[in-house]
Formats: sequence, structure tokens, C-alpha cells
Amino acid sequence: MTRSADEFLICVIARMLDGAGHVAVGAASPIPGAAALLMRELTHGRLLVSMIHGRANNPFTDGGREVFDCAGQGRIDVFFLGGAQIDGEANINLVGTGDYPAVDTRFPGSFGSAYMYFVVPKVILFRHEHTRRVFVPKVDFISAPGVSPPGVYRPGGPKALVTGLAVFSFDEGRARFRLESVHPGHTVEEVLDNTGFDVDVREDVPTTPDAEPDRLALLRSTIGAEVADVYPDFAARVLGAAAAGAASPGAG
Amino acid sequence: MTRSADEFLICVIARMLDGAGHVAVGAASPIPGAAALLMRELTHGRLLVSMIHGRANNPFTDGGREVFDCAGQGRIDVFFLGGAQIDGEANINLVGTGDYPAVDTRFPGSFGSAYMYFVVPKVILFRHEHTRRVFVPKVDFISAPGVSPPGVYRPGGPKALVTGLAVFSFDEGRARFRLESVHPGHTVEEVLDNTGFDVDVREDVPTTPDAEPDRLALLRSTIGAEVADVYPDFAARVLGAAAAGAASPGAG
Amino acid sequence: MTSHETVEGLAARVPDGALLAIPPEYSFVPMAMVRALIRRAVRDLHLLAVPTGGLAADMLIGAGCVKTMEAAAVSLGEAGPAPRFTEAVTTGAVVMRDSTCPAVHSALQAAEKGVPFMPLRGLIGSDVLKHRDDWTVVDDPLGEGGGPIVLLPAIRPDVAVFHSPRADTGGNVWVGRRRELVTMVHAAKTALVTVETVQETDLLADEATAAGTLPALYVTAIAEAREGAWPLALAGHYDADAEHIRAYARQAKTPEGFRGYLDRHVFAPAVQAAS
Amino acid sequence: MTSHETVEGLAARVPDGALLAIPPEYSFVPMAMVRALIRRAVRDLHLLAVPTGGLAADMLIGAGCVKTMEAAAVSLGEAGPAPRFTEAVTTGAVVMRDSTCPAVHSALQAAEKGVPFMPLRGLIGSDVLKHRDDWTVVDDPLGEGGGPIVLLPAIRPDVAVFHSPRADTGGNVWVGRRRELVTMVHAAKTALVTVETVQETDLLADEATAAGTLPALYVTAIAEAREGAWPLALAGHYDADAEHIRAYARQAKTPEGFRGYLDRHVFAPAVQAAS
Repeated sequence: MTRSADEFLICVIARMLDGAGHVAVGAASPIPGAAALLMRELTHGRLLVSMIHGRANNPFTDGGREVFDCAGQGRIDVFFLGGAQIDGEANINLVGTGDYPAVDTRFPGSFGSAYMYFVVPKVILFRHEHTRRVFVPKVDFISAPGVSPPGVYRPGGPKALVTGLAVFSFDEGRARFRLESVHPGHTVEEVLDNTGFDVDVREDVPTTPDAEPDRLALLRSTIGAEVADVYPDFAARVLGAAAAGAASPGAG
Repeated sequence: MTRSADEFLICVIARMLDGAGHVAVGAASPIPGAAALLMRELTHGRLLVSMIHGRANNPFTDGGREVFDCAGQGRIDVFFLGGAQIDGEANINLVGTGDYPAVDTRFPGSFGSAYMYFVVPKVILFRHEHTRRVFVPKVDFISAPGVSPPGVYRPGGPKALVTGLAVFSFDEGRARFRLESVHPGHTVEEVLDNTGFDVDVREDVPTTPDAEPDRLALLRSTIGAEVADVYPDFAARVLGAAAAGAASPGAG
Repeated sequence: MTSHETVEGLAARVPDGALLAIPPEYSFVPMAMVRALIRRAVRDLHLLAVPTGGLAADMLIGAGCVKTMEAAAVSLGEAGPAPRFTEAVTTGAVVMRDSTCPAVHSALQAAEKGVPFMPLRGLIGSDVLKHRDDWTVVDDPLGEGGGPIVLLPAIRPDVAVFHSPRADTGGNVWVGRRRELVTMVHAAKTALVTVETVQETDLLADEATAAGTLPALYVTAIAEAREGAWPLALAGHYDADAEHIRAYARQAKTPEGFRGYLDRHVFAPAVQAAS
Repeated sequence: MTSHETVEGLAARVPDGALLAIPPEYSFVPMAMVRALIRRAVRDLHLLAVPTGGLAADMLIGAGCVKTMEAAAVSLGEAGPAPRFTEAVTTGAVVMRDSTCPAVHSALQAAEKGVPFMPLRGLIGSDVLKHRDDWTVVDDPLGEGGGPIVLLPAIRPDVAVFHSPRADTGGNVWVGRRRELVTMVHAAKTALVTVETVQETDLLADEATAAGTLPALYVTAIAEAREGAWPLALAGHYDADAEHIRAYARQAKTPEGFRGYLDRHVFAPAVQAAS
């Protein structure tokens, strides 16, 4: 079965949700969102998936603050964050490049990252584009820091990074990423060439396992329709699902 | 038209609500509650009355905290408090007599007084029983203090005290009550004899005006049924209104 | 996922020594659950009334289930003082932690938000504050001359309980405008809920009912209990049994009278069979 | 008591220089009101997005109504970056006060509760914090080794605005589960609400609808505005006009394109007649 790069990444991320109890997915996260819904299907609903801005799959009834309160209560196991820039200490920048506030390029903003990155035990960083433009030696603006000094309350933080080329783990003690696998058709050299910071590399880096055919089939049927509720454009483009037309362009 | 002592007090308190925008009434306050509902009727609804634990006349939809939040926002102009003991500095005791925590007599507790007394601009103290048992030189336990030292945030506080014998005003600067009027059939001497603390006395203390016949009629018709929603026993006993049976024994 | 059990099963989930949060008299009080807790003979509870207590607190105290009681007040409302509470606090059998309504709400909101404390205005100069060694007074930490302010540490109950008109099979529970229950449950580690009835229709499927629904993700277990708030009211469903409550207030004035009440209304085989 | 007016009447109640709170893209955005504000040429707004901004913020910024913008983010969601926001912040025409979602919620809750500040976990080590001179870091004031924590001063908007499916003649407004609107309005000095329709039936009369209702006591004035959230969605009532939003995103990339958009969709006589 042929699969797109997006479908592949959905399956890569889905595997990382094995064993989780509650995954929350924010706006503008269609690939993690699809991965979470896929994993919920595979666990027969044992995985709770909260799409913060969907109408379906959104259990929250206490307003926009509830997802943050819920995370603060320790009830969310996994969350996803991205970054216009990400550096080797897992600092993420969602605000802008250049000398803030006089930015050269402005991005939307930090959303809830400056909080969620601290309190959700397993934050998975996801960024499709794997270039030195994104993976920089030092971000220009720290929306949320990758690690915190002793004494700072931090039950959560980054555990993994998924890109269009590879999968990394993150060691909080050493504040360093480690290359865990390279996606089919790519090489360790290509990954390192396109990464602007130093990383550890595990021995005999394996190839990231490809998408499972049964999961691909599920994605294109059941899951596609669910994704369309929150990310109609994405669902139509990537999964061939009819946009439900039910979603507003979500943010924050 | 003959009237009961309770009906008289309802009319006394109603006059004190003239010009207010929003009066909140707590549990176990049937006389202030009836006064507020009477005044709402007389102002054709310009006075907003919030019965915290009624089902009717309860505008709150954000849970038990809303009335306190609402007061903190400055949206409540008048609130009522009582006291098992009240002293000359307007300290009130809703907790117990004796050496706390080893109390001799225990009362229900402070409810919201330790907060509302500070933030509601016009707190009217109301206690039917006017004896030296209630009006003591110094309360055994300060549920809420009558005055606060400079620097303590206190936009609110006691403005008046209504008892079964008299009406007092309260001067926050001097932390003293002043006798403003004595109810029909009673004397200044009787009031002072039954007050365990020193008060100022205005010159030529007038008699508290009696209940207005038109207001009494309103009380016994329209208002009685409304009071019964929150205080069914009281309404049945005092106003002859059929208990709606709709109220639970409210507290807090 | 939310578990569906019996009332006795729910009561068995409340361990001795738990910090147990209960709703105020006007808000979905789980009386069937309280009777089951007394039958289970739970001990050493730290009872938190949110923010005031009534019949449930009085019965649990009278039955010897309670070690400490935190509340802004405890009473039976129009039926008068709470007799078992009054005696237990006067004799020192139960340690009372006096609070004030907004302090209870705020401390639970702190736990709800995952912050260690919440500030609250008022309180300064009150003996409520003086006797709370867990409350801290600080000078305006913003340094803007706002004066001293009280910081209340978060309260995180081990268990929160309430009785609702209905849940759905997915474990979502109707709370309506009784939103103190939402905060109480958010703040607690587990939530045990009795309901009049469990319906098939998803309460979250319709925006109108979703607005008054506590999502299943916070609900540990649910049990059906018909008239589970009796003799208290369940707003919009049935009225309080005022006659019964007045009779309780009379009987519970003595330990013997209270024991007789329990025998008739808690331990009698017919009561247990109905629960 | 709540006043019933026109949308233009509501817009006239927003003074130049006001701290104006607006809902996020998924929550009852009052677009008809935004168009009226642009026609009224309001100036120097301090715009607070609760907690993120979208089309409403972008249009107000593009029309020169905004002096400072506080938000956790501003974007058009799937339609991409907010073009007028992006340009205004890059050129410095608008001063951006970067925040993070829970900080906006908490600061509004502080105002809702009448406390001067609220603590929030996280933030430490973030440049968001570094650039907020109004946020204070203190060592655990409870003295329990909880580490440093950030205190956020209360935000009290002058005006809060949103668009609801319905209000009743008494001024009570349906918000459903969009409870960020409740806190936003509680925190604000005045609240101006547009609605699809005003109904006779009291929303507070039924416990079921009361649960999702903002009481009139917080609502300054109401105006009817059919399709008042267009081109955004009104949950449960109509979907977003995604095609229109994408077209906006394209046209608003240049000042001229944006001006043309305003001419067609804000200033055109037909639009004004319909509002």
C-alpha cells in the first residue's frame, strides 16, 4: 500500500502513544490529532483523546481554561508542541525570528506552550520541516524552555522529537537530543547535515518502521472523518476525507 | 392595620435599601430577604435582589463562589450579616462563646462573613434579639472585624445595625455605633440598658417610623409567596404565605 | 473510563482517613452514599464541606466517621443547629477547622488550577484567620502598596462525592448550574457520583446539555440511587422532606435519639435493600 | 438593567483607548460588532484576546483601531497567518504584549475574584516572562520549598464583547459551554453582547438552560445581529465561511487589498443597512 509522508508520520506518532491514558491535542496539530484518534481506535477507546477545539472529541465544558487546569491537575499524559525554531536544548520558539520585540518574521505566538511544556509529563515535539532554518543552534525567542534548573516545578517536559526525516529522544538531565531512527529513504548524514545543533546518535541507527497497512486503512476510513471535524482542510488534502464543514479555524 | 414585629422590621430594613442597585441575601435571612423583595417591587424591578440559595430570585449560574466573586467585583451594594454576639466595634461572632476552640456554645460558623464584611460597601447588621447576651463588650470570637487598620483593603463594612428595639448607624472612623431611632413602644433607656457596650446617642432620638400600610399589604400578598420560595417556614409563620415547598434548608 | 457500580461499592472506595469533600445542603447532596458510608463504618474522615455542611456532615459526625471537619458553617438551615456537629465540636470529639465560604471555594480552585495557593481579600483581623496555621499573610507581593493579603494553600480532596439527577452510559454527569461541584471534582483525586438514572443519550452530544455536564474524564465511578438525595431536595426533581429533617433535628439532640434514627433509616434491612 | 440597542449603538459605547476583551476564534466572536467598531473608527484600543486572536483582531489592527495587543497568539487558523497583525507587529505599528493561554485565563480569573493577582506554574525561563515587566516572580511565599512561581496581576477589561445565539428579554445571555466568556465578562467593567435573536422565555427559568446562561446582571447592553459571527462559525448554528476567510487572508496581505476588503464588507452601504 503506498502511503503519503503525512500518513507515515501519523503512524510514527501513534506508536508513541502506546500506554498513554489521556492525550490532548491543540489547534493546528492535524498530524498528531490524527495519530491520537488512530490510537484511540486501536485501543478500543481506552485512550482518551481531547481535541481542544473540535466540537466532537472535545470533552471540555468549563471553557478555554479547562485544558490547562486539567493539565495542571496531572490528568493529561501527552501533549504536542511544535516550533518555528527548535534548538538543541529543546527550547522552542513560536513567536518570531530576530531581536524581539523588533522581529524580522513574526509567528502567531506561544499559545499555551509556556505552561504545557512544564506540566504535561510527555510532550512530543513535532515539526515536519527538518532544516537548519528550523533546527537552530539557539532559538531567537524562548516561548518555552526545554529544561529548567533544579527547584523549578516541572513534572513535565519534552520526551521526543519527530520530524520529516527522523525520530529523536530527549535526555532532560543532559539537555540533549539523541537520534533514535531515520525515516525510510533518508540517512543519518542527511539528518545531521540538516540539524543546526549537536545531537547524540545511537549506535546502528535503525530505520523508522513504516506505516502499518491495517492502520493506514483505518486512517483512510474511520479516522479521516473524525479528523475532518477539527481540521477540514487537512483531512480533505491528506486523508481524502470529506470536510465536515463543521470546524472554525481554531487558534489557541 | 395591625402588624407583627417581623413585618415592622421588614419595613424598617426596606427603607435602608432606597437607592441601592443590587442587594444580595444569604441563607437564614428571611426578614432582610423579605425587605429586599419588597423594595424590588416598590422600585418596579430597578433594585436587583439575589437570593443566594433560592431557586427563584437567584441569578447565579457559576456555582457557590459566584456571589463572592460578584461582591469582589464590586457588583453588590448591600449585604446582611448577623451575629450570635456583636460588640461595640461592630465585630461579629458567628462561631461560639467561650475560649475557642474549647467553646461553651457552638454556633454554625462564619459563613461568608469574613470576606463579605470587607468588600460589600453597605453591610447592614441585623439581629432581632436585643439583649446584653448578644450585644457584648467584646465578642468571644471575631468571625469578621468591624473595622480594619489603615492599609488593609476594605472598600466595605458595617453601615447600620437593626435590632428588635432600635436602629443604629456605624461610624467606621470612630469604630462606634450611634443610636438613630427607637422602635415604637420602646425607650432610649431600655435600649441602652440592654446594650452591653457604649454607644453614641443622637440628640432627640426619634421613634422609628412604623410600617407603611401599603407596604404591609404588598408584603402579605405578592412578597409572601416569593419569600416562601426560600424560607417556607418563615413565610408560613410570619406572612401567612403558603410554603411553596420548593426550598431546601439552605446553608452557606 | 468511568466504572458503573452499586452505592455500597462506591462507599467501599472511600478509605479510612480520606479527605472527603461533600456539597452544601442546596447542591446535590449524596445522602444514600452517606448512609452507605455509615454502614461501611468509615473512620477518621477529614470532612470538607464545600463550603458549608448540613445533614450529611451531622450524620457522619454522629456515626463516629469523622476526625476533623473543615467548613464555613454547619447547620440544618431552617431546621436549626446541627445537633451531632454541635456536640462533637463542643466536647472536642471532632476537631473543627473553621473557614469562610470563599476561602473553601478559592482553595479548591487552587487545586483545580494546579497552583499551590490562591490569594483572598478580607480575613485580616478575623479569628478565623488567627486559628488557621495553614494560611499565610504576606505583604502585597506585587509591591504596589496593595496591603497585606492572605494566601490559602490548595485543598486537594482524596474523594469528592455528590448525587446528580442523571449520568449517561459514557460516565458524563449532569450538574446544571451547581458548578461548585465541578470545581470540587476537578480539585479531587477521585470522584464518586450517585445518580437518579443513567441514560443512553450522550450528554455531551448536544451543546445545550453539554453546558451543564461534568465530563466523564473526572468521574471515577457511578452508581444508581433512586431518591439518592432524600431527605434533602434535588433541585428540579424533588423537594426536601422538611418534616423528616425536623424530626431528625429533634431526635439527634441526644446520642440515643440519633442511634435510634440510624437504626430506623440507615441500618434497617429495608433501607439497605432499597439502596 | 440590560439595555436593548443597535449594533452601532453598542459600538458607540466602546470609548477610544479602552481595554477591549474579545473571544477566541472558536468562541462566539462578534464580527458584526467588529465591523461596527471599524465604521465608528474607534482608536487606541488595548486589545486583549481571550486568550488568542484571529480575524477580529486582524481586522481591528488593519483598520488602525489598535494601539497594543495582548494575546497568547494571533492567527487565522487553517487559513494561515493573520496578515495585518503580522505586519503591524513587525513594523512596530502595534505594540505586542506576548502572553500564554493560561496566563490570560488566570489574570481574568483574578479580576473575576477581586484579587490583585493569581499565581501560575510554568513560565520560568521563558522569554514570554522575560518581556513582561508586569509579571512578578516570587520564591514560594508559603515557605514550603515549592520553588519560584509567577504572579500575574489581574486584568480588568473596560469592555468585553461577544456574539451569542440568543438572549432573553430580561438580558440573560446563552453562552453554553463557552465559559471563557463568563470569566471574561465577570472580569470586565462592561459587557456588550450581540445575539442572533432575543426570546421571550426566561433562560434562567429552566435549570437546563440556566446552566449555560450568563445572567443579565453582568450585561450592559444587547443588540440583535443576524449572522453576527459571520464569516466565523457560531457553534451549533452555522459553520465558518472558510472560502471567505481564505479570500480575506489573501487580500489582506497588502494594505490596499485589506482596504478593498473593508470597502466591500464593512463600509459598503448594503452591509451597513443589513447590520
